[in-house]
Amino acid sequence: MNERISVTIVEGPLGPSTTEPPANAGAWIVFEGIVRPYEDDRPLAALVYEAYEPMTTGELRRLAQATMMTHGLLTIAVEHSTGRVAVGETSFRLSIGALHRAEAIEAAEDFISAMKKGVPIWKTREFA
Amino acid sequence: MNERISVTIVEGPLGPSTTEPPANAGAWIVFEGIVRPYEDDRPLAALVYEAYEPMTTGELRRLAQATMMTHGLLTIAVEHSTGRVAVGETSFRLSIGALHRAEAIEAAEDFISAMKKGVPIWKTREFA
Amino acid sequence: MRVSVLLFGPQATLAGTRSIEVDVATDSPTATDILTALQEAAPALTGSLTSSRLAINHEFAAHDQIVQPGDEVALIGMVSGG
Amino acid sequence: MRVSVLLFGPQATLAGTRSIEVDVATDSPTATDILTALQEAAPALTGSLTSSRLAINHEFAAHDQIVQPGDEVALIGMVSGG
Repeated sequence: MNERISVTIVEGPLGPSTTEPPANAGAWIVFEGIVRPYEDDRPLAALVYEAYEPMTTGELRRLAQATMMTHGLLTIAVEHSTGRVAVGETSFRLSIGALHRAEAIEAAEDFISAMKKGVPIWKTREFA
Repeated sequence: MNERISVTIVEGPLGPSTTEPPANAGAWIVFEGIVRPYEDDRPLAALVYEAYEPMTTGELRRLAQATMMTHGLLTIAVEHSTGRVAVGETSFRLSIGALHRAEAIEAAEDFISAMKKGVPIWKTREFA
Repeated sequence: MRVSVLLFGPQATLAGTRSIEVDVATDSPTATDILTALQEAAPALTGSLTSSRLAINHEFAAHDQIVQPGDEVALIGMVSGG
Repeated sequence: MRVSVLLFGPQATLAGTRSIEVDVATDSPTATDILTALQEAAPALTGSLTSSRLAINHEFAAHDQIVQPGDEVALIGMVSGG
């Protein structure tokens, strides 16, 4: 198991970030996805996320590993909710440590974009 | 004064982040620049930053405003150190709130890239 | 052979079920055979199948991968993480 | 006219001073006139001047902007924030 990669699936909303930048990092980026109060102009109450474990964790880890290799990252930590996450709460967090800014930011975009296309996680809207 | 934009110059290293995502945000990104232990393979003790106030704050604010307009951000907060920042400490933090991921990440890259080219801040290396 | 395919998210909603049985004319169906059979078994899924992949035992399957009896088969499509 | 130009960071190090006096042949020099005069006054800066801008009273100056007596003039180049 590679300690530089961590993947956590959490029931309900994510708590505050507890990850720390690694020793040699020059760049540290924390991206959070938050449930917005509106979708298509309709007021939302919550999003309900569904995972397919252990495949979801497996695919997130595989993607984290590929992203780390491609961009030469130092660390990558992924946290994602399952179940109900209310408006204003955090459902996703990606924390990346890298030597330089450029690769950290590109890696964040690449990871999230690939996750949204291919990782088995689904959401259902719960309107207010 | 626009409360959605904040610019702070801090003497010495930055403390922990205290900014919070705005009410409607779907994406929240916090980028931190940390002083690396090596530059060009030589062990570093610290970076010493120099600003030219009030121009530095003025240019950071102007850049924040332009970045917010270009990318349609909700909020943008910039924190930058002056003076000595030791290895492992944080010298720069950019916090962006946006409706969606794409504009938040692009805005972070654009802001930092432009800052490094044009904002009057200088650093001097203090080798170990 | 009869294969049970797990459905999730919007595809479960579209099909009105979280698990669908498909009949295939062979005893060693490939992932592609299952996807083709799904089109007939659940026409509501047709539009989303081209952007979906089959997982066999929690791993994405190659097109020509054979489904064995007892395998856990799932349709992975219309994902929306983040 | 004699104009004092503030230097910072690596350019202050290169020139060996944090403020340099330049003499210009006119009483209403432009920002470009000052940059040209800096090349002669501090040859060590030559390589970095093309990527530098002049600030007048804490605002970046246009090339043809006139420096008035009493203005605070600064050379902004080789910046390295972040």
